[in-house]
Amino acid sequence: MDNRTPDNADTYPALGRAFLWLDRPGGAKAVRYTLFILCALLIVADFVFYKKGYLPIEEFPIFYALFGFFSCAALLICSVVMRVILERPRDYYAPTDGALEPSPQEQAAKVDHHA
Amino acid sequence: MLDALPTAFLFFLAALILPILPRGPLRSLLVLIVPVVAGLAVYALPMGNLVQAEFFGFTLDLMRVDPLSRVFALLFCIAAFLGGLFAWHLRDTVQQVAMLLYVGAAIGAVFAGDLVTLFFYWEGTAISSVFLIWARRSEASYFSGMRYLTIQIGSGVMLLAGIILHYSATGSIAFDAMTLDSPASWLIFIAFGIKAAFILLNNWMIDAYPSATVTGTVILSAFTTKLAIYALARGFAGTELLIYIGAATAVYPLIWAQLENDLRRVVAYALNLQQGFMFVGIGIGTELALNGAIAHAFVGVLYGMLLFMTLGAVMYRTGTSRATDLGGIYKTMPLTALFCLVGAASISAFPLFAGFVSKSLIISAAAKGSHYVVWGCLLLASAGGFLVCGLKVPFFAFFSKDGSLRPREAPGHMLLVMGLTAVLCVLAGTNPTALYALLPYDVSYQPYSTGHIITQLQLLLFSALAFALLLPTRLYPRPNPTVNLDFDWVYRRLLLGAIGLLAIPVRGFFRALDRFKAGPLKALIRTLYNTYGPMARTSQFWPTGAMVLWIAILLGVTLLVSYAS
Amino acid sequence: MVKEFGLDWTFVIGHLNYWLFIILMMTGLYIVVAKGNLVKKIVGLNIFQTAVFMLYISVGKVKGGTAPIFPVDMNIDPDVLYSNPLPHVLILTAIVVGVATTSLGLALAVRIREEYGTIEEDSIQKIDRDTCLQDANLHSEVASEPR
Amino acid sequence: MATETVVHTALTLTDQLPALQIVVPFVAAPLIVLLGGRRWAWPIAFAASLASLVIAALLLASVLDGSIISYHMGGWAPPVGIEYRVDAANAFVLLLVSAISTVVLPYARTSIAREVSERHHALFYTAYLLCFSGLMGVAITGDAFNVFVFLEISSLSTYVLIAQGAERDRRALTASYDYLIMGTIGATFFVIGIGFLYMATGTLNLADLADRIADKGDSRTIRAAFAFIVVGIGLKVAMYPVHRWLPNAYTYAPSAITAFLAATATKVAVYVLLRFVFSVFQPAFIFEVHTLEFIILPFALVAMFACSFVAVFQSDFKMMLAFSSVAQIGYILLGISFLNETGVTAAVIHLFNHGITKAALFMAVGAYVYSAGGSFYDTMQGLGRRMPLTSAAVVIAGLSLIGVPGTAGFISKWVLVQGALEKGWWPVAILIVGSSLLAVIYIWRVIEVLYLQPTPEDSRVREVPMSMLVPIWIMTLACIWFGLNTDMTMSAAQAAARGLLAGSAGMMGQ
Repeated sequence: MDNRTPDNADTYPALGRAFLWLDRPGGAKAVRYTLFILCALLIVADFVFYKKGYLPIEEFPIFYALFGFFSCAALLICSVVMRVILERPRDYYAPTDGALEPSPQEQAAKVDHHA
Repeated sequence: MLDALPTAFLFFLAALILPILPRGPLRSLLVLIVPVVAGLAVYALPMGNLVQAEFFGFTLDLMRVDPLSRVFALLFCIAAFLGGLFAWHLRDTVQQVAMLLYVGAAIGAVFAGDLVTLFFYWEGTAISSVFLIWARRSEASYFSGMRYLTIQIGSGVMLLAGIILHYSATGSIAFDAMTLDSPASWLIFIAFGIKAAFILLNNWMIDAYPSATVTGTVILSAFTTKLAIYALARGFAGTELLIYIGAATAVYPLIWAQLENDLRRVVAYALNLQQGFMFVGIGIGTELALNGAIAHAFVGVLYGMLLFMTLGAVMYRTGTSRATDLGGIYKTMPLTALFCLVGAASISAFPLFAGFVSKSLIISAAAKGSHYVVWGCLLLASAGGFLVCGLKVPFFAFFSKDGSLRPREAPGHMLLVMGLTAVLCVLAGTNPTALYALLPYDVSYQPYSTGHIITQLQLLLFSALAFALLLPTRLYPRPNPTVNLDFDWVYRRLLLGAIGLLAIPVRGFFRALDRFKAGPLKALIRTLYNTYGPMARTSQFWPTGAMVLWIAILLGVTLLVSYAS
Repeated sequence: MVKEFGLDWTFVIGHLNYWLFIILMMTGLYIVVAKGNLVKKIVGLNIFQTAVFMLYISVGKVKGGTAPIFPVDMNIDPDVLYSNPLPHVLILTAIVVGVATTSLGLALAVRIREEYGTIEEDSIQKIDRDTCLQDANLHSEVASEPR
Repeated sequence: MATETVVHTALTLTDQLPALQIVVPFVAAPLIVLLGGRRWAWPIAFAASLASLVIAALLLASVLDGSIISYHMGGWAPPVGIEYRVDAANAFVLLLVSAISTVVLPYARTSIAREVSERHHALFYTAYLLCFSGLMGVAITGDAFNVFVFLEISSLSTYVLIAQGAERDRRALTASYDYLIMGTIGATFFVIGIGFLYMATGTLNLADLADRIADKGDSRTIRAAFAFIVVGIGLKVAMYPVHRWLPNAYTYAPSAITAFLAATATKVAVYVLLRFVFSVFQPAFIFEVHTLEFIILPFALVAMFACSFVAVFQSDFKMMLAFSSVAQIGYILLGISFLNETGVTAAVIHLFNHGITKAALFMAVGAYVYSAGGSFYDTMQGLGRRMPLTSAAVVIAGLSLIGVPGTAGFISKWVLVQGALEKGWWPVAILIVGSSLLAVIYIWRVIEVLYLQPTPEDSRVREVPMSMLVPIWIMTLACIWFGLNTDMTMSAAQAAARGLLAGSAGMMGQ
């Protein structure tokens, strides 16, 4: 199908082209720095604004930020470890399992997905 | 006018009419119009038990309309409309009919005032929805559908057993609040739990959703689990056990969702996690919490459908939803990518998006009840959920590395319905009073306090920070094209292995049977064929003389018998 | 009367008509069973039926009775004994049925002759068997051999 | 008749209904020949059949409460005159026969147009009407000799109708000829039996006969009469060892005729058997009990299995159904041989249910013959997709033949098994279930052929016209209807069984 149209940026929809800066070198970096700045602002905000909680622990300064960061980091690391135990080849359950359907690269413009 | 007709029958009627209509837009239009009519009808319904039927001496309440059932029925009508619009391109009678029957059964179950009616519709949703999986017409989807059907029917059988016990104990089939004090209510609880995807009973969801067709997944995600939420809210509100089940359900899928490669499965895990929130809400059972659970179910349908729609559109264009195969397609599918981001923001409960206003209700209720551990679990699930669904799905589907895929933008009707759903998500998020007005209880709750917004943003953005920092390192589990063991390993492998052991004597029996088939049985059949086959004496023409002789003999014997006696 | 050879001769002689009909009946039946010719079978059938007709009529006979015809003036002498007329009436109907059967049977024999070219049952059976065999080989999954 | 309770006052048309029942089709038959037109043949036949159906329904409605209508033909009082007696048992049969005929006729019009050449049509429908009125006459008459006459009228026209199949297959002629020889011998045996009865009792009126036999009791003549009548009618019923005429006759007759005959002719014969075994002779006679137990019962069991096996191995759908008919008649005879009310109820109800089931199936066969040109399994391959409506009907009626719950066939088998258990004959009950399994096999073969085998690429088979589909589906829906709603059939069958088992008392009226 359309998987193999020549990679010409002019053929992209307007909205797609508006996002293209993401792909340019430094695009990702820009996103990341924006994130850092936002995080910093939030820490500042935490001390500026009054917040009301139901539980005492919520009173702890930047509790939510810490919780978010560390729990997610722990989660990701945990996943990496767990993968060692859980991972199996993709034909583990059945040779024709859903995970085995050919990828678009493999089937190379052979199927009409409009069916 | 429509008071006398159970709303579900509108859908069944449409399912009957649909095959008669010519293939094409007319059918799609029917699928689209029925939910609108039904929705308007439901909105106008007065409260009370509207329709009753006699069945084997039971009085069945087909239409119990109260605030709780009405909000779910409305939700299902909206979901059916969105799903129908998404499936506009569909030219598959099986899927369209199954869709109508499925929605009808779900709405019927919601309005069921007694357990018997509930059971019928309960099984109806199972049987009709499996066709949405089978309609993909691949071997994998066939087996997946079989597993789905087995589990769903199993839920139905447990429900039936529970109903029978309940009836024999109490003499009533009314479907009202129950307590977990008898085997009957336990059975019913577990039956609900299977459909609601309790922890360890959840694998059918992960297995079945991604196995369905592009449109089937969207439809499936909206009804079965939410129907179970309704049933739990009706029957087991305030059951403390549900709080802990909910907390566990919310945390359990996080790791598997991280590891999963198929993005539709990731979304399924994320939706499963959201179910946990609802269980907690129902388990706490205060009006605030129940409202929260119902509101969360409501918006859960919206963003669940939105996410599956965007991934469905991707799949429709590229044929895959696997993280390893996708990436970089935001360039040619920017609108879809945008809608996916809206969905992701909604499920992650970003302020201004749908999930925020409902999730806050539940977390606040948990905190209010001083359930420390539960509250922590929910917080963890919020953060982790954002990590998987809010970041992983859009990132790996649309951004990440730039592959060679350059699919066209999604078809017009898909864009339209995704846009519509996205707008609904944002509307619900920005205008919570309208959402709260639909809920059964009057609760004054203001999600948009400065403190709340800041804490929530902190939680989410620092999660994002962790993601951003770990992504380039080896500490981030990048998707691999592999299978990860989950609890379903128990019944797909362990149980099969155990059955295999049991099978040895059975196999011996069948081998003996085979030998018998090859030897004596074959000889028997040959003898039978020679005696009774088309060329045999019994089935050939007989000479008239022989026949007459038989008459004479029969006469002789008859005379003999009657004289001798 | 006499009892010789262990037989009650009064009974035997008294039922002489029955014995004759039974013999006739058996003859007819034997022809149907033994003859291969379709027309002869019908003749046999006729003999068989006729025997039954005669059985009926003889049943109606009253010893010493006369023909059951009333005088024209219907002046019935109570001393005159009449035979039972009902069996005659019945047999009249039965004869009609018998004629119809015979004619239909013969018509069928003519049609069979046209189609098969023979009215001998053996040949017809053989032809039918061959047709059956052809059918079986053509339409059945189990190939049949002539047995 | 000693105590005639019903006075013959035929003043209104309603009182003449029993006569009209026979007269209407009987007059219509020669009318077709007289008018001579092919165009009028079918409408006249259909109108006559429809009128009969209406009359039969009215009659059944008026006797369902257990009363008896006695009609004196020509005003001659029985026992000298011929009497028409209508009670629950034969009104039920009358309704069955006329209903089947009325449904089959529209079907016959299309089907016969293709199977019989047009110049024969007028005479064809004449023969059909004669056969129909003969069957109705057998059921309605209360005079033993009249039974014989009507039996021969229907038989003679049946031979003609079967021979019409010769245009498709010349074996129809030999089948018809064989049936003629067999049928005539059977009828003659029957007539001998009646003769013996007349000798013993001096009457021919069935009710009167019953009375006098009850008075006189056992005698050698009566025993001989019983044996001759059972064998003679047994032949018409297609009782096992003398069933050979049936498969060929059914297979080679035109489709519509097969459907009609299978549903009615043997059923009427069963009715006559019931009438004689239970009403005329005393069910208490020991020779009768022994005959039923030692002859009818074992042969019925043999029929159930032997003929089912033949059906399993057939490669022709029509022939398969014909053999299955013999097997099913085994069930009916089995019910009779139980000699209890449940058994007779089962026989009567199976008579009805099997009638509608087989009518549906044979009409469906005719549809395949019409569209695909044959009823061999290989010509029907994969036609489930080409002829979905016909094939769906085959599946449903097939399920009814097997006796799957929810279909008519289940009801009768259920009652039959109950009858067997009531007698304490549980091995018989097991055999009934066992032979149903054989039915599963032969019906499954058809379903497999229709649905699981590929349709040939070059197949141009299309669904048959509505005029054939509607009758097929009426019968098919009847199979389901009478499987779900058993009030009408059960009550009628029970009333009939009660009337029959009451022996001569049952013939007297209340």
